[in-house]
Amino acid sequence: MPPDATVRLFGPAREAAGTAALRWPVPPEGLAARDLVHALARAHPRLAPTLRVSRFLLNDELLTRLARRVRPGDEFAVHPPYGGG
Amino acid sequence: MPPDATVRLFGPAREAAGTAALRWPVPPEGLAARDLVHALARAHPRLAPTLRVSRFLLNDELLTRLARRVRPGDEFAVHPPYGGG
Amino acid sequence: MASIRLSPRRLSCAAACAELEGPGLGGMVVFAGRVRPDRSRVGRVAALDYDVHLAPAARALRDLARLAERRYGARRIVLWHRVGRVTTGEISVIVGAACPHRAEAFAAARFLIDELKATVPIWKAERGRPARRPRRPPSRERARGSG
Amino acid sequence: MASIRLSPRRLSCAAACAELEGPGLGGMVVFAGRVRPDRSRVGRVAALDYDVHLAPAARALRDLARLAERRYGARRIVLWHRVGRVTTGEISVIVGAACPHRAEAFAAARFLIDELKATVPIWKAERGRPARRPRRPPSRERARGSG
Repeated sequence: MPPDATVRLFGPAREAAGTAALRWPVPPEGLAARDLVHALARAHPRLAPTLRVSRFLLNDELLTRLARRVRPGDEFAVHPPYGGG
Repeated sequence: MPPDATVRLFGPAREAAGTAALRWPVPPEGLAARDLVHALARAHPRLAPTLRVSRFLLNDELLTRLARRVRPGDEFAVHPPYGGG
Repeated sequence: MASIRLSPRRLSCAAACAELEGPGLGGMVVFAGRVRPDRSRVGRVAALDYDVHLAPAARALRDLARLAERRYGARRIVLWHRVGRVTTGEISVIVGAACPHRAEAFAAARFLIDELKATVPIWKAERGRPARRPRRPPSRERARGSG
Repeated sequence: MASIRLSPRRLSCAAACAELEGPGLGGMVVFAGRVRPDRSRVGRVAALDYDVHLAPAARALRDLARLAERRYGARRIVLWHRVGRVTTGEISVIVGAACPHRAEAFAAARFLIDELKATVPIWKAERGRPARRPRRPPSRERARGSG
């Protein structure tokens, strides 16, 4: 199991961060999704406005509670408001 | 100029009369469209109910006044309610 | 630009799509109506016969296209209808509209088919086929008894 | 029966029509959305880049298809979306529905495109091209004067 989680950034989040994915170190016992989002906003200030309007997925499942823990090897996805078509 | 007018029957009118067109004698000075319709209903009783709900065209133009005269050589069309598609 | 067609030839949805192409047209909607094998008073419907008063129908379709252009900003329009016999499963009518935006394209296509049915001199008559297996086939005994 | 596609390949309206055939389906509606060369903050739009979170997007499209089947009686559904760069004039999305009657087919197609835009994890970003003729080209004189 790798010591990092993968953060995937989509749409405007990807444009703001200039990358589609980040590796993010998380402790073995995990990090609350809420704390991960705050850490991301601090590390990438241009991402902060997008994070405030985004939803988050943990391993492809929509997170309804941001208390859920992100563990090493997990995939955490940032979904800004959708806009296909 | 032939001595008859042509009566064209469409859709349910054609089905009721069993024909798509009739030649109908009209005097040289013409016959009011209203009188032509009444004569058609008398000659073809199965056509009468359809005639009551139809609109009429004289030489491809919708008749708004049934006092208009149908003359020899004219084409008089019976349009039951439309139903394409 | 409108494509108007009243013809006994088969209609192709793919051909209708091709008529509606245009780089600035962000939304296009195509509707195709197909003859269904419904049960009706003729038994199972095998075909519809479409009777069309051609010159007034073509004029009504052109008027309809102009109205959709004005009302919905449609820039490409398709108004195609079969004439004569159309067998079950075949397409009898195609309407389509291409507009700058999708809401107008949907509204225009809906308008075109609704108005076509209500205002264009076209009539349909159902043609059936005999049921392949009648529910109560006359038995030899019964036929003899009534003979 | 739903055809779901998320792919960088070109979309064909004709192919979508073929997916929607069925003898008992009296009405089918196809919507295609095309990338328009709008003016925007990137200048004239030359392309849209579609970013798609594939697994959740495919799942959302399947859910959407099932919902349209239940709600509108749609028996054939198309839900196709391009992934990656789509240049101006090309089709980025096609949705379609075939139903026994036309009102449901229109409602289903409208529902599919509206919900696709609102609930499926797809994002677009505009890509421009430099204007071919800038409005105030730097003249030789001005360039010298400012040099």
